[in-house]
Amino acid sequence: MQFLLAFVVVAPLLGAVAALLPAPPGLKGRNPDQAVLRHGVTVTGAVLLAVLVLAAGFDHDHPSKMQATTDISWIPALDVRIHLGTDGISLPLLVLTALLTFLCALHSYFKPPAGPSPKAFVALVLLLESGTLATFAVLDLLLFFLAFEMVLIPMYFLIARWGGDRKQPAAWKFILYTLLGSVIMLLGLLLIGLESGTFDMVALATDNGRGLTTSVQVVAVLAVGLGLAVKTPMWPLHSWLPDAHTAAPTVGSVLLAGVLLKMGTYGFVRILLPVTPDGMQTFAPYLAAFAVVGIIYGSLACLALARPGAKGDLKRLIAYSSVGHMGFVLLGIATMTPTGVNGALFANIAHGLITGLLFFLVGAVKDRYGTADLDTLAGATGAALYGRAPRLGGLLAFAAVASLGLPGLAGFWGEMLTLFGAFDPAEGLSRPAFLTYMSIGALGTLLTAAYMLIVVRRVCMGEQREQPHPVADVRRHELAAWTPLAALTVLAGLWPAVLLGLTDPAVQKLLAGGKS
Amino acid sequence: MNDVLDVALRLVIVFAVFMVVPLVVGQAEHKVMAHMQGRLGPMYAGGFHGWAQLVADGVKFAQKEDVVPADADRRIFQLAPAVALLPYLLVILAIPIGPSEGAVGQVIDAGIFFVLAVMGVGVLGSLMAGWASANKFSLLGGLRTAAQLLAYELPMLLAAASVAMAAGTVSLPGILNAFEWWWLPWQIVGALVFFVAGLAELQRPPFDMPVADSEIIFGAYTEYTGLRFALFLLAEYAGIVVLCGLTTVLFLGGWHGPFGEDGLGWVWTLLKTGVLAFVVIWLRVTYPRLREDQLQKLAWTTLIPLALAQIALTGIVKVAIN
Amino acid sequence: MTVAADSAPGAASLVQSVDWLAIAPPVIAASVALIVLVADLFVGERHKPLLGYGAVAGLVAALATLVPLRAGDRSTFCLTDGSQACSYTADHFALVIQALVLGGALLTALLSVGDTRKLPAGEFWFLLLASAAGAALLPAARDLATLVVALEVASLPAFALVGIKRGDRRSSEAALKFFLSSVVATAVMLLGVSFVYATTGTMHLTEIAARLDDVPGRFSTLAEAGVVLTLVGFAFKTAAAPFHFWVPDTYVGAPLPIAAYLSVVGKAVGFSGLVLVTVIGFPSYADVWGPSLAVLAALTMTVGNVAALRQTATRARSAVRLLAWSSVGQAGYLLVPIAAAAYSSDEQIGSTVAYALMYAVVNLGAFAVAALVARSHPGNRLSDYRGLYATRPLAALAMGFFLLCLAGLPPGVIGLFAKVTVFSAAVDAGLGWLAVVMAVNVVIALYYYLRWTAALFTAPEADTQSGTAPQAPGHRVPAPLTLAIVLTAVAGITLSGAPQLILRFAAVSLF
Amino acid sequence: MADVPGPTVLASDYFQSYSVVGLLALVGVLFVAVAFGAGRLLRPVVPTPEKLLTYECGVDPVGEGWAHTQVRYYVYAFLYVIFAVDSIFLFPWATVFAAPGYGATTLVEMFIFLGFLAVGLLYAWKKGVLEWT
Amino acid sequence: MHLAYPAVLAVLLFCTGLYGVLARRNAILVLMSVELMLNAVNLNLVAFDVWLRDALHGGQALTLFTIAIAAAEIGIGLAIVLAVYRNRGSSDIDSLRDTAETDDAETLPDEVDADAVRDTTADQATAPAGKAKKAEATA
Repeated sequence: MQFLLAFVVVAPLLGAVAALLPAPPGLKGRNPDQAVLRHGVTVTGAVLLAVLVLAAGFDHDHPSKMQATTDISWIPALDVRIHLGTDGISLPLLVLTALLTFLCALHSYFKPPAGPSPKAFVALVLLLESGTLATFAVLDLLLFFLAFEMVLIPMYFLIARWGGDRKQPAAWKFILYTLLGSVIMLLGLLLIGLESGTFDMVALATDNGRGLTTSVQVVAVLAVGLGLAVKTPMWPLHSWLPDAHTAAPTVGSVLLAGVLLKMGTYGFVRILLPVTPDGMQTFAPYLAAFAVVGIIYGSLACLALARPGAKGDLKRLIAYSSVGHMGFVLLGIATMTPTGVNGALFANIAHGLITGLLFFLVGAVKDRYGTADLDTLAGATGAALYGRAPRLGGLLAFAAVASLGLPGLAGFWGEMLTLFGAFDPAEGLSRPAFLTYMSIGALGTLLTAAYMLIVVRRVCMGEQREQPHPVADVRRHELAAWTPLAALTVLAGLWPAVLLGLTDPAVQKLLAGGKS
Repeated sequence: MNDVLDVALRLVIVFAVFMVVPLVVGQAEHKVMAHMQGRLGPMYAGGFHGWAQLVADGVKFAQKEDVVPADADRRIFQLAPAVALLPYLLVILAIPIGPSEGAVGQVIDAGIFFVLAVMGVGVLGSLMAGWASANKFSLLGGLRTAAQLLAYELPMLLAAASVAMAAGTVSLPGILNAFEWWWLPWQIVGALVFFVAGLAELQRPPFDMPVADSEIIFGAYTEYTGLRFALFLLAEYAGIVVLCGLTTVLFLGGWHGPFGEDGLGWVWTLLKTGVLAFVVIWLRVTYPRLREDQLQKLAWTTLIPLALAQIALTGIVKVAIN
Repeated sequence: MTVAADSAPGAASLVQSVDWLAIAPPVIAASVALIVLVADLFVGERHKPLLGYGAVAGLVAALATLVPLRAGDRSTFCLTDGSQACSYTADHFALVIQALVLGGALLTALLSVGDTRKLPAGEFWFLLLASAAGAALLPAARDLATLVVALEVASLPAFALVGIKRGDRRSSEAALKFFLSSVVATAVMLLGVSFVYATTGTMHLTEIAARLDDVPGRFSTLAEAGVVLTLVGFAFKTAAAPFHFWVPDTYVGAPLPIAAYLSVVGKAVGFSGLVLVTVIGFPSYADVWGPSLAVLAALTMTVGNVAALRQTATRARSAVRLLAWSSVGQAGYLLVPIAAAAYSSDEQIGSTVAYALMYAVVNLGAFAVAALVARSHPGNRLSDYRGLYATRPLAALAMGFFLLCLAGLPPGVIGLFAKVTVFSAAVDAGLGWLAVVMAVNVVIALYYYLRWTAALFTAPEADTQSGTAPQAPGHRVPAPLTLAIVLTAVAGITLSGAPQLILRFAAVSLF
Repeated sequence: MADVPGPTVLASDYFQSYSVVGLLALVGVLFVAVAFGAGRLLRPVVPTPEKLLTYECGVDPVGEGWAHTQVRYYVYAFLYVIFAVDSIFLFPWATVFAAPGYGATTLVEMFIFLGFLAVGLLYAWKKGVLEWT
Repeated sequence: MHLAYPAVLAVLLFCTGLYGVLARRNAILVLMSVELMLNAVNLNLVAFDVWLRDALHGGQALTLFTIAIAAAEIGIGLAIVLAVYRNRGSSDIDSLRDTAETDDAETLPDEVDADAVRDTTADQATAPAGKAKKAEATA
């Protein structure tokens, strides 16, 4: 088991290096590009397989226990240990990451990215995967930071080299924002580690903040939280996200929204909640406030973009919707109750699946129409996807309603539980405030529904006009890439216990200070 | 009160020596050269063999017009002779001529340092003169003087260091107190180096390239007339005295002699100094002038290695006998 | 000091016994320097390259002697009067810095081996080795006189090295600027030293530390002035703002390998001197130098990084200038743990050492690639690096790696963790504000490092505004240069995998 | 400070001998001043433009007096400064090296030092600096 | 003799030297000023050495080293000044602008007229540079 987890983290890294080397004689393929893209699929596939085996071998009876742990001393000087492990909180994220990356690799195999050298592309995607998986698997604060940073460079290059319009500024904005955040986070992590004498997350979680004075906790939460909030992204630190999404290639957008954003919220749950409960308590109301502002802001921004004549970019719109969705996740975390945190984790996964799917779809639309601009697409009456590419249109509509939180689909449970959590926040938090937040959040769901339906109406419906060239419907490889996401969305919507059963014990344990 | 008198007396004596002995050397040079060249030299001034010739010269110089060229750097031009002369006066203060406390102007504990350092200042006078004259020949001469000083200062220093090693002190009376007769053969190389280097520093023939009249008129002193010129000349002879005195003290045992050291030590000193001064004059008459490159080569490739060898020898012997 | 007093009482104890092994590293470097100098006189023009290899061998030998010393418990030239003060101590701090400077000199030598045809070979190698010998002596020096002498032995040849390109206007100009600012710094530092000596009556750092504790009241101002002036002198040498102005001009004018040498070894010299005087010599004045160094650090990193940010890519020599400014910025980071040591303990110094080691490896690597690029693009513009990946993929990857290490981002793990140790030193010492300033600076620095990295991988543009002919295929790269790049890259990657190799210095007291 | 010297007064005998030197220097300066003063009274002052002209063997001077001179002189100056300054290290050593407690080691140390000087000289020689061309 | 005399003299010397370093434009004069500063230090060291009655004579020993260092510095410094002079016919340190930071984007400084480079604004100049620029502007 432990080797499996280590393999999951290391394999993409080795794969990335291997991608840069010339292909061995047996694996040359039709041409070098094809060979390297196939290599990407192979490696991510193997990683996915390994993660699935890991999930299968996971002791579902004790999801709160760290499993598949590896604990090796790496840098004694800094007390950095290669401490890997997974529990109910991280396992779903690992699966999600491996799945999305595999799907991205598959997508790229059939539709090579527009831009230079697929070799570098594959290497970067693999590096990204390694960093993300490591973020979810490590149990050492500094290692967490390392993994957190590791995704920056590949993402930067994915945006800056394979992106669309205005890719350079967007890439810069992305990296400078997140880096500034993460450096400040590092200071917070160091403060925690130096004050408590260990960087081990398990030990720190067990300690539950007893070794840290309240003032240290407050400072640490402020610093660490800032870094995580930039990544999440929390309003008002979100402004890099729309640009990055708009500029990024499809694969980049999928991974960014589906996986990278989760690293921020995961950090909140994994580090701040258990390690610095007092500090978190202090900031929870503010966090929640920012979260609901984010929800409303994201929705309003989307509404503005969806309006006819606003020249709204679909990718941008989905990016803003992510701000709203992540607002729910943050609200859930801010409640500091098992219900809320479970909801947050659920919403996390759901958002990964649905937004991933949405970006794939929008990417496909953009490929077919050459633009993702809503006005251009829809024209006066609408893009009429239902008519011209019914399966594509159908999937888009499905993803949109999943995103707006239709009961029975994945998006529903997360928002539901979050609002429940806000209805009855943890002891010590102001209930009236959270009730207010809850009602605002509920209003947010309505707004979400509004803009999503507008989008569906404008893109999928409308009058079918003659076009110079026909629009292809969903292709086989696209279907292969999207089906798992759609299926999982339905599964999680219909059978939330699959996830909640994993997360709940772990969350209970976290909030209880390591005692379960 | 006694101290003040004592000091005043010493100063007066030193000053007197400084005024008289160089004149004696100069007069001796006139006569010795003349006889060596088969002529008589000055015969009239003062009567007996022209003994007052240099005094007469002095009077003549004092009456001459003092010309400062229009282009010259006035202040420096006028100061240069004094700068060239005064260091020798100060050196004489430190040279012991007898064994007792009273036979030296002033005991200075870092004597070798003091004399070598102060003697080095003298060249500044030549350099100032060469620079301030605004004359090509003067400048060239001044620079040659400087180059010569630079080249020969090092062997001089090294040779002096050898004596300091042998005696284990840098004080001049201290060195003399430690002197043994066998130092003579032991330090002979150093003595030669010191003496030759000293000659070169004084720009005495055969090392008088910087003031070679056939090449650059009179080098740095070309533009000088009258009293200032006389001071330069005086400086040259004072230099001879100082050099001979120092060589005597450092290498020839100063007031040590086969007999009568206690009472007549000063005689020995003066005698040795006199002999050396004679050698200086003798060399002027016998040797042809060295070319500028030969000058430099002699210093760097002969004297310095010799001096280094002498130091090695001194060190080894000294450690061996301990 | 070996110059003993003539008033000292007799007895056989007067001669200090010399532990030759302990002083071997600087002595070997100096001896080889001398040998090279003499050999240069007798070696024919055809065999001049041998001198370079001789120098390399000498540096390797000097490095090798560090191995038997690794216990770090030797000292020599000790006072014979019963006090424990020694002038030369080969403790861990000294050994690590010696390894750094000798290694740095070795890499510089490798960079120059193929390049000295235009330079006077004998002089070049002599000066390099002599400077390295001084640099190796300095970290082991434990009295002010030795410190000053070592500092000068390291600096003086460096002036000549900067100006060694005959007939090159920039080279001599750079040398003059470097020289003037440096000698003024020396004079100021010496004045400080004389004041410190006046108030303590000793030159030995440990004795100074003991005696500064109870300086009589009427001398305390003098002692403070001495401490401050000494630090000002070292601040010049370390190029801390506001004493940094000579750095970019000097680096730009100097031959490229020498710029690399200055940025690594020169810095190491300044910093080890600073560490020695502050931590060993003036611990009782920590309340004076602690805050001032903290402010200097903040100022230095900000000035360096902001100026580096302002470099335009198409300017002539902008690449070297950027590296120069970035080295000023990095100097700011290096100062942080020293300032932190004032607030907590000596162990913080380890962070500076670890960071300096990382910086040395990575920065030399970057300069090595710069030297490689300069072979075909003498203008040394940042824009020359556009599309390097297309022509020299491995060099581009190495450069990218070095730059990311400097920026402190994965995959430059070692750069990241070196920064982490510096941060942790600051946080540990309660210098939160400094840590935040540094954090902001890290982000600023990231921008220009990453911009450069990004340029490496973008497609080359068709224009050649410099007018230089496009690079001929099969342009031969001299083996030593390749070796230098490979060595630094391998070192960097190894350290990234096992940062403990250098970070262990951060956790222990080196003295 | 282990032992603070009481009054801030420097060793006085150390300066006494030099004060005599200073006095003598004063005497010398007086002498020169008097000589020049007396000379002014004795000598004639009849300047003419021709007389004040720079002397170049009777021909009217050509160009400027301060001509550029060779770098060679500078090289010598350089050599001198280096060697002379280095050789002052000899003197403190010379006074003690034979004292009991020092002996051969000290001698060897100084030979090493002299070896450096010799190498420097050798270098200058081989480089042709000492050839006056 | 009172310690104050040499100490004050040394400080005066040092300040004179410092002033020279900051105010002089000729490199040779700057060099000489540096020498003044070093010798002020020497004076200090020797005076303190005597006053402290240091048995080890640390001050005197350091003085010897300082003298040697000063000599070496002067040697190298003159060589560098000479090289500068030979390369550009002037030893005015304010006119050393070849390596300075200019905003001049496209040209190599040695390809254009030196004055053109000099006129461009340069923020990283050494202190007296501003004065030089003014002088040139008025000239």
